[in-house]
Amino acid sequence: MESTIVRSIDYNAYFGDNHVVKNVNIDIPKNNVIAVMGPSGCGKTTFLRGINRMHELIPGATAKGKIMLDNEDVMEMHPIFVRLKIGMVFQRPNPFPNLSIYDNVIAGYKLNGIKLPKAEKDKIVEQSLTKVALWNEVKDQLNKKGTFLSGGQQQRLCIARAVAMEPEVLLFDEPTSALDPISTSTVEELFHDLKQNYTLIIVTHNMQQAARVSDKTAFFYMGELVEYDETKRMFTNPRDTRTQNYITGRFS
Amino acid sequence: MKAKNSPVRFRIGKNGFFKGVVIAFAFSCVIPLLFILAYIIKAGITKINWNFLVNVPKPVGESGGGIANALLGSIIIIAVAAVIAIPIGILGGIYLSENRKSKLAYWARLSIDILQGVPSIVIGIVAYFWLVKPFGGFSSVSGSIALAIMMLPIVVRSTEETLKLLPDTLREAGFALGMPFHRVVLKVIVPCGISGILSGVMLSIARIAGETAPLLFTAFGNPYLSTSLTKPMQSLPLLIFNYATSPYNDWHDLAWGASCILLIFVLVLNIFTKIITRKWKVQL
Amino acid sequence: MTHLENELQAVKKEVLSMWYLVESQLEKSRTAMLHFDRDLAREVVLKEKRVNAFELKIDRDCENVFALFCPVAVDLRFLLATLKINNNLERIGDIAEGIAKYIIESSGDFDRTLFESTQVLRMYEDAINILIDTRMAFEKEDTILARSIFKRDEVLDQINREASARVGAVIKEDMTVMEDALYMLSIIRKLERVGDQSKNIAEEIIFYIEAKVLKHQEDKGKE
Amino acid sequence: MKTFENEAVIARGDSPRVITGSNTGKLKKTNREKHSNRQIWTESVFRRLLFIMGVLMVVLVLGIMFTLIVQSVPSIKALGAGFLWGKVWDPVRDIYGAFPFLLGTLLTSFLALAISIPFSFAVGIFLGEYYPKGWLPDLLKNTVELIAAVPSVIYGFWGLAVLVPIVRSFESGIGEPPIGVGIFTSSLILSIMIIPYAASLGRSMIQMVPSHLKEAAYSLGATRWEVIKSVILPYVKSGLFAGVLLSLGRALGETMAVTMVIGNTSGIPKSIFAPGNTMASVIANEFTEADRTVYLSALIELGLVLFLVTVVINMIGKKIISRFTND
Repeated sequence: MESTIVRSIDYNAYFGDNHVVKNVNIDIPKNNVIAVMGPSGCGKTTFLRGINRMHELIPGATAKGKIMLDNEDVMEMHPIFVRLKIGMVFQRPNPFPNLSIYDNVIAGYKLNGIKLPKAEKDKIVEQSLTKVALWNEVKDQLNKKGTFLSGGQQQRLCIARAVAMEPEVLLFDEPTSALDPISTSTVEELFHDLKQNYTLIIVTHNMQQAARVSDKTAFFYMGELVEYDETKRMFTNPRDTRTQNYITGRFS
Repeated sequence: MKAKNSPVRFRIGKNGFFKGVVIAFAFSCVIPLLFILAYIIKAGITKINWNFLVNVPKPVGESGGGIANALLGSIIIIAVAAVIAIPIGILGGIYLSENRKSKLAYWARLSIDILQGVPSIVIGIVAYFWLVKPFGGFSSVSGSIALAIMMLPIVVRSTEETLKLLPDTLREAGFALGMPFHRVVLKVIVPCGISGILSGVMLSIARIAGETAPLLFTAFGNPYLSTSLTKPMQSLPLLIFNYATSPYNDWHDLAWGASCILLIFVLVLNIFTKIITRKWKVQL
Repeated sequence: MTHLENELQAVKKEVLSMWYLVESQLEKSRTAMLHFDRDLAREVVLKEKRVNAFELKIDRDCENVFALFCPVAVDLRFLLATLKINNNLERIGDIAEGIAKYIIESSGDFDRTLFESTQVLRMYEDAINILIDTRMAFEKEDTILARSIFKRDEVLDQINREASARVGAVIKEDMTVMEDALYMLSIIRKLERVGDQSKNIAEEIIFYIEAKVLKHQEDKGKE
Repeated sequence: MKTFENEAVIARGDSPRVITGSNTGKLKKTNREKHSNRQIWTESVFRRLLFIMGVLMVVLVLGIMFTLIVQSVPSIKALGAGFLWGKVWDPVRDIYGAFPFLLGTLLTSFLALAISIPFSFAVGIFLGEYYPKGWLPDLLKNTVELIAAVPSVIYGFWGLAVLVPIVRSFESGIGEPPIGVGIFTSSLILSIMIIPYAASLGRSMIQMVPSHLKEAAYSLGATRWEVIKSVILPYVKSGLFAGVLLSLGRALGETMAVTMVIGNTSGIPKSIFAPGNTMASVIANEFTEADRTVYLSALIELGLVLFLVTVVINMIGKKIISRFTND
């Protein structure tokens, strides 16, 4: 039984007078991988950042409409609560350069000033790193700085950092665009494991990636949600000609 | 062929000549500095001993005496100035780097630019009218505030420049973990830029340590040992100025010793800053 | 194991299931022929629908994998081969159905001596074995086994070529068995097609594993 | 299904630790929310604090300007615009003319600038173009920066003790009155002090010259000097000018070193070797002695002029730099 975890209702986002996301209505089912794709500047990243209220960090950015998380409107909540429930991973791996691997994983607790007993911290670190398949690679060097890891490992460390907060939804903003192909496929494999426990929303401009990893795909174009469907259907028989043109590379 | 070669040879010769000129001029800048350093240290180092450090100056005519009052005064004045200017400066720098586009930030940035160019003597005048005249007398704390105003633009600027260079992804990483603004700033951004901020702070201290002009009308100077913040207080640069322009040889000796101490302090602080900046730099 | 590998495994499993089904269809129509079991023959005709369903399913699966994973190299060849093998298997399924239909159509029990004299039984045996071995070659990615199929298909061809003369002789001897004998000839012609299809499948297997195109070459088995 | 299994395990009591574990998990979450409420409060306080800092900076500068203007009102009222052109400064007779100090300031500053420019540009070219990397350029760069670090009072003292006797013998050599202290001496001191400003700015500007421009010239067979002369210097000339302006601003406002070696006489200097006074030095010398309102106010008006001139010069310099770096 699929239940909706995130639902956007007439969501609009603006940069000043620039209307970048237009009336997006989308239902995101729990424990699914949702890919959001579209040409650059189509509003997909803005929409993603709207879900955990990161959008409004940019000066001049505003948003309208509702985004329901478990029947609670994200737009009415304080951003801090939203972000505790919705984790995010960025385009470039961004571990905190001044923290060790261990501290990076529990950064969400440590830097928020939440005190935990050492044993529990150890448990969270091990569990989170295991979930992102990084534990075996780094368990002997937890005290090294996070930036010593390779790009792919850093990105998985960032995922572990988000996972450690036990969010309900994980947002990924082009998570592999700065990684080499091998690291990319490691991260992509991770999505399949993570979807057991979390709902994943992944923005990607690489449609092959969208096809490979997602259960459902949303196609954005010029700020509009053009099509939202099962990934299989989207890539074999898209309903909208714009989608067809985009995924076949015939965009003009 | 030869006709074509000779201008080229001339050009190559000219090239070498100007290179020589540039190098000569560039390195000759160092000569006066080395002269000054050598002279001050040679003249000053012999005057420095234990008594010099722990005694106050003797009246004219008596030999001996020290600069304890100026040393202690300098330390107190600088410390108070630092306590005032560092938090304000760092917070101000944070404000400027976090609000890059707001109107107030524009004016604040302009103000800091202006403040950076204000001659120190003008700061002294202003501090006199703000803190000396209304409270009825010279006081060390007014000197500290004047120096704090001088420190402020350096700290603000270095903090802002450092934080501006940090990638936005760092802030976003913090916000995405549900961290409130102040924690993102204080726990993520400031620690990552700590080397730049610290170097700004230390350079500003080095800068005010030798400032004399603002103290002329504020801390004023005091031939006796004083630790009161509301009384006039001696400081090293004041002592150097006053004794150097006096006609007495004993006082000149004191001034040489004080110059030597001040110079070493300032230079060590500068070099130390360079080292710390390199060592504490957070690898991004 | 990556996601794509999982998908490919699933397709392979599907193809193998279809293969077992087709084998059992052939087997059943043989049994039906041997014992003249019309019910069994009808079952074969009915089950042909399942073979067709398999074909459609595998086609769709391949399409999805193509669309979602953009496979390359061995994965791409595997899927291309699978599409054709799928097609060939469906044809073999059709053949089994055709044979079963003969049994339903024919007026009565076949004359048992005909099985021996026309060599249809031996041919049947060979055809099924070839199909099984092709499957083994596919399952184990065994190109040596796949190459042996070409030789064995020639045996079937041989029987097929001699069939006209044999059946003619049988009819000359005893005109009463003419109808049965003609059925036998038809079955032989069909079984020959099984051999051809298996040969095609073997070519696809070699293409998928070794990336060599053996189609329309004369001395295929011999390299 | 999975959750049902887990609950079954808990219900059977096989693993009591699982129960406590899940309970603390829930407790942790609510604690986290309470914690976050506190954080939200702190956050708004912090934002307000930062805002206050921004306001404070503006207020500080406005306050400085306001104070200077208000305090110089008596002198402006009493003396008017003639203050700036008055050639005599005699507080005893209540005559206040700032022209000697204006002239002294301009003379010392521009003389110092003229002396220091070749040196600072040479440093800039050397570090920016000839040898941007290596231990020797690093050493030079750090040493030149140290020039700016030495306190001005020490320059003054050194000038008094070392430079003045040298200048004195030089003056007697060329037939000038051998005073030693004077405008020339303070210009010398100043020229050393302001080298680093134009040098470091010039260096960073020259390093910003796009390499494709230089390579284009090299590929045409230009020598290094020709590249510097015809590509780099024209490209960075506005930046170099800004460096000169910043040096000038520094020279105008410099107080202590100048005060100590300029001689402190309030007449119009007859030659560049004559003693004189600058605006800064006259303030430093006479501010604490000024006993009448107009006297004090006149000094403050000098400070106001100094403030305005340095602010304008610095602003122009900064504008040029920011335009240069943004292009």
